[in-house]
Amino acid sequence: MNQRPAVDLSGLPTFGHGPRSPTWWGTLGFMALEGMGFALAAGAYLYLTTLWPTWRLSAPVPDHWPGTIVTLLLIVSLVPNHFLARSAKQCRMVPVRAGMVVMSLLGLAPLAVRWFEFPALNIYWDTNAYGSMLWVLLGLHTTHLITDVGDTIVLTVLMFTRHGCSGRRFGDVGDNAFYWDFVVLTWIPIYLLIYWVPRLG
Amino acid sequence: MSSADLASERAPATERQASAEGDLAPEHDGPRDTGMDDAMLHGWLARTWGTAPGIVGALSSVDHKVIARRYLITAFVFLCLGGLNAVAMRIQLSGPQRGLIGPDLYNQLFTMHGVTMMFLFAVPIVQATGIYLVPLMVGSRNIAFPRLNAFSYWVYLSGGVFAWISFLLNMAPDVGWFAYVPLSGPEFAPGKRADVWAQMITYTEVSSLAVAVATIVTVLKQRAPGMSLDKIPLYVWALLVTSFVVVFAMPAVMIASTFLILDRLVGTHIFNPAEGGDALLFQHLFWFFGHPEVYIIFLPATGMVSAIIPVFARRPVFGHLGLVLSLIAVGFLSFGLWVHHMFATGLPRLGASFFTASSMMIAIPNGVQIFCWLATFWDGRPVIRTPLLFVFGFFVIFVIGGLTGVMLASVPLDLQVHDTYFVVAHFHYVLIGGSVFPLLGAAYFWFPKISGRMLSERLGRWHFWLAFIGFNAAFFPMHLVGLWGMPRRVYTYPAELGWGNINLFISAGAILFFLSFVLFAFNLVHGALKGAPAGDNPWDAGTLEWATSSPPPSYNFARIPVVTHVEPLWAEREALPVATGLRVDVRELLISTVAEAHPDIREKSAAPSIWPLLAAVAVGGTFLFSIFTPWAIVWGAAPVAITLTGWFWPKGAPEDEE
Amino acid sequence: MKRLLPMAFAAAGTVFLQGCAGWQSALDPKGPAASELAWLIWFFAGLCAVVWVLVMIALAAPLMMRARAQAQPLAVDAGADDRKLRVVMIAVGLTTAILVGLTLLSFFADRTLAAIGSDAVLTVRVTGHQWWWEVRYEDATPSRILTTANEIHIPSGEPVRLLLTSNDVIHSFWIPSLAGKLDLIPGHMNVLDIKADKPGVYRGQCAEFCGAQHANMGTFIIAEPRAKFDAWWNDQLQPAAAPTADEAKAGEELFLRRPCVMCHRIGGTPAGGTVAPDLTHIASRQTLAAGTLTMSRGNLAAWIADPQGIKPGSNMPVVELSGDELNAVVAYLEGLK
Amino acid sequence: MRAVVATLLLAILALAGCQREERDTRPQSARGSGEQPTPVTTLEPGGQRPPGSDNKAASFEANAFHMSEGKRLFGWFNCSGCHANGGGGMGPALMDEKWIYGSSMESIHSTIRDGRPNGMPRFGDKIPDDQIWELAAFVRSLGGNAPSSAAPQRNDDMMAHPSENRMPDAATLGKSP
Repeated sequence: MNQRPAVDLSGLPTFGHGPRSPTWWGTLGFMALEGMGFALAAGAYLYLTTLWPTWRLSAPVPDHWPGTIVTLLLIVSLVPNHFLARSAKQCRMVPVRAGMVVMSLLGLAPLAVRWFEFPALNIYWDTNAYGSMLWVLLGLHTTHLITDVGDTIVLTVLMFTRHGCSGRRFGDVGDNAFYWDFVVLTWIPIYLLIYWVPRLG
Repeated sequence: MSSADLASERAPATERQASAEGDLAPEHDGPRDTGMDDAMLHGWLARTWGTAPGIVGALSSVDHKVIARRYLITAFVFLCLGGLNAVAMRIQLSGPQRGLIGPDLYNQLFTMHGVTMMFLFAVPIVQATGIYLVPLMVGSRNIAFPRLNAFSYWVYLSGGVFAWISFLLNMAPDVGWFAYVPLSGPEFAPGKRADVWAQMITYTEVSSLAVAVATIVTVLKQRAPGMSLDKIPLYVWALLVTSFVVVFAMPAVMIASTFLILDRLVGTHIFNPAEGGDALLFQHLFWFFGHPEVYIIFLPATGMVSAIIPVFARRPVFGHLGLVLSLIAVGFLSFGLWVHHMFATGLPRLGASFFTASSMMIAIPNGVQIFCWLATFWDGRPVIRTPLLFVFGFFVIFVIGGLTGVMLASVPLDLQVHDTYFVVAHFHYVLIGGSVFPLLGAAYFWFPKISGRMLSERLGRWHFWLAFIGFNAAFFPMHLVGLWGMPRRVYTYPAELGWGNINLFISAGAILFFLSFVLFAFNLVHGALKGAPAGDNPWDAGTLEWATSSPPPSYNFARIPVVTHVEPLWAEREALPVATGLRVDVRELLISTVAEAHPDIREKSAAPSIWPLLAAVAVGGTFLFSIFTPWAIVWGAAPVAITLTGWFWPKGAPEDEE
Repeated sequence: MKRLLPMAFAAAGTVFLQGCAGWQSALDPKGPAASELAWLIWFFAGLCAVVWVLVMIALAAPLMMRARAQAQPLAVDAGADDRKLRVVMIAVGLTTAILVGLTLLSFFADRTLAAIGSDAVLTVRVTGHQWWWEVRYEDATPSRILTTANEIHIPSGEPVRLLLTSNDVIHSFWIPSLAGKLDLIPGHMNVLDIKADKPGVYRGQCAEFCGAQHANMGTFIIAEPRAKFDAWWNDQLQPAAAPTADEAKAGEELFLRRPCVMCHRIGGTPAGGTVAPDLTHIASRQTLAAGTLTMSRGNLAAWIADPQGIKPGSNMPVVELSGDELNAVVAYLEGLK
Repeated sequence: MRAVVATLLLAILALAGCQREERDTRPQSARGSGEQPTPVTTLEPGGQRPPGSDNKAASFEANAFHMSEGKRLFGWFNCSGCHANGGGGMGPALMDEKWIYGSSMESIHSTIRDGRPNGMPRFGDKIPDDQIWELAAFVRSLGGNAPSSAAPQRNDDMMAHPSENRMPDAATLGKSP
């Protein structure tokens, strides 16, 4: 059918940061559904705790130190992550490259400590339901940790190539930082469920 | 709305300054569509957006219409397979003590019927319709995250093929589509049958979650200029709400199936009451997904009804706002009534009564929808064409299903009919009446847009009456036989209970209903080959998908339309206002603001790529082997990581670079 | 073609009558709970039918109109829409009222049902197995505790409390003509109170899919006058009658020497298996294999000779017996009244 | 591409699938039903019986359904009374790598059917032949001699030992003689 020009878009920019960019919304969407997964797993855990007079079912208490160290590392990592997000928004290449390297390392560090968390649970997944849930929760978060660290490393390499200096990339860096906040945030309740709820019963 | 406030001034300003101070590659530029004549514009856009020829080109396509067509065809094939399952079961049940099919096969049959219809037909086909129509209806050039969209199809396909190959190998799940533990658990389900169920779920949920996210972002960020929230077509609203329900419901079943496979494969005790687990936990998780699932299937259908009625009632739908609000209300409430599937498990009385109330409550927004549609008709005699016939069928059947649903919501009453053929009748009235009939109407309504040809009206009417009569003959008597005490999921029944004649009658109806789909398939083929040319807008409908040619070009719209009314084509009969200024040499589409749909960004849409297919193969293989050993996850991580990196790594196409 | 529809309902109607008389029908109540529920079903169904007819009238009305829908779709008469809005508002209001009413109705019905078993005189523990029902009559004096299978005798006119659990998968206990169903869940204990107004035999079957033989997991409630019931209990407490005829003697000897003894119990003999139905008084039951076959010499023989043909996948194995051996075993079991 | 993947998938599943998933509950007297005369002495060199029932053994030893049936019967017939969940007690342990009479289906079958010296009773009359084969298949899986994709999984009760499908594979550990 006939058309009449009504709006001119030629002046619009070719990329945007944060809520202006679809990728940010996509990341949010995946956070929503993964967060739902975390919530349901935690819900299942709490459901089982209510069924038994003494949760932990006569298993030894988990050793919380490795977990606590991971928690601290993650919280610390939020600071450089924030700066990284800001310099990405301003499309500054040097601080972004530096920040990405730092974040890759700060991602690997908790992952290394995470290795010692599993034995520190003091129970195996096949001993009883309590052990199963601990391993499930820890495993669930570990997969997120691994995927995001992998993503960060790939992106870091990318930022050092010629593909780096484009608005899209800076947008990706911003979204990656955004997702890292999510990974840290989801860990806090899981940390409490794994290491401190068993100490109540 | 004037064009002045549409061209937003502020956004670019800040952005230019940002990019000025940042270390950015110099802005590339290319030819724009401004002032370009139509032929030249078509040449450019076709070259830019087209799907490359050849098998690799086809496999790399990221065109939402191409992907959607594949989805639709695949889902229709699965519908026929699931239907054949049903026919086989009905033949076995057509008389007491029939020996045609033994329990082992029968249990696989009804499980595959449920699994196929729910996970391989119903959800994929409503999402596929959305993949095709939503970008057109919001006036965009492609769906958001087109590669994710392609990936979702390949994962869905591999999941379905996986399930059906297992069926051919006599290792299909035989524990029901709900796969309750302990029956599906490690002790009572030897072999890999239950694992096939669990992993098939994971495949299909991954794909529908991906589609849901893509749909949400398309609706929120890629709407044509001026399509503010109050001007979004109801069908798009329905898909938006559905996608949100998917995002929050599907994880529940993924968690459930993962717990199950962990129990079976590595010996966790999540569902083992002897070691601190609990069997009911599975039911809670499953139905927390399972009930919203019904609305995931039903809400898009209401969107189709809302799209078809105005066209044949020749007026905008009555109570647009009310319909939107009730869509949202249904979306929310659907999470509050999963327990009414578990009344017979002996839950505390008070809790059960609460879920009675909430289950009753959801009938109110659904009632609002029904009343608004009815009111839309009251201006005059509507134009009766096949799509509208199916909508009428929807009213007749779905209202019965909804009312029997009210019966099931009552705890005591449910205890008599739960897990009987009454329930079978109820949810077939809801799902077939509430979803399949609108889908068939939608098929007749949008087939001209998709294929460029009309479906035969005469065959259409025959199809409708055959389906309508067959359906009611097959499913209405089930209410009765259920009340006479016939439970679900039985492969046979004793003669002395006197269920023989009525079951014979039901089977006859079921076969009639199946034949109606054979007729439909013929009509589709016939229409695609010999149908009368449709033209752009055969029904004189009002929404944007009818503004472009049938079938739409790869780039959907030569120029992005500007929306001034909820039924833009009715409001702008002489000339459609359009936006200009997009580049034509790269895949550039318009990103607009969430609420007001102000033009905001000219963003590049991803170019075709084979990597989504490779990633799907890697992911699918990982899922497949993870039913044999947990280590598959570890081995599989490598190919998955490689393919995903290949997917995201820029290959020098301007879409990646600029 | 449209003529088919009336036919459908006619046909449905004819079988309907036959259905109502069925001995496993929710519409043929034989106890207070089921009567309450049958009334509830009819009430809901009637109300729903009325609502449905109203909606259909509202749907059909525009089809009868003479005025065609206008060609210019945006020329909508605002005044008419205001009137419609009022109608829709009223309809929504009515819907809400009806739903609130129904909610309260079902809530109070629930209370009535709960009250039935308040003064239960007898407690029976029903344990679900794949694919049969273990029935244990609880009693203060251990010697009077009675274990049987698949058929539950109760005194008519008196409320009985059933304790439901399972030791394999989830089953569901359902006697439509007496009460609604309730699940038997491993690790959980559910309580179902039933009461039969008149003496009679009421059939039910498992209502939760439980595997290969879910279809053949029947059970019976046999309501008898108090005296008859007590007599039955006392009989059941007796050990099995020792066989007299030679064939039966041979049968007993075979039973104890061959696989039967591995799973089944027969009171008063060394046979003490507890993983399969107790056969001490099997001949006094009305059916075999959880309501699959009526009790008769022929069916006993058929069941022992080819259990996997009659209930494929059930846990009763095929035991290779010669014809004479089979007859002997059947003769012995027949004597276990 | 897709076709290749599909066929590949089909091939893999076909190999693993069919035999593992078969579920026939009727006795298969057609195939050599292991009807051998009861030996004069229950002592046997190496515990190897003359073949003849191997195709029957084959149809049981890698079949998931039969093995889980065997597991059920192992409990029902109270084998644990002496073999305590395979851990051993009055009778020898079944989970270790020591097989007094060999780990073949045939020898385990004949052990159950005919009994062995020092206390293993003969169940030939008391257990139908097919169920003896099922028990034999399960007992092998206790020692990790069954494919883990078919071996029984954990039961819904107190965990005595890791389930049979998670036993270290005997072949790799050189368990079987």
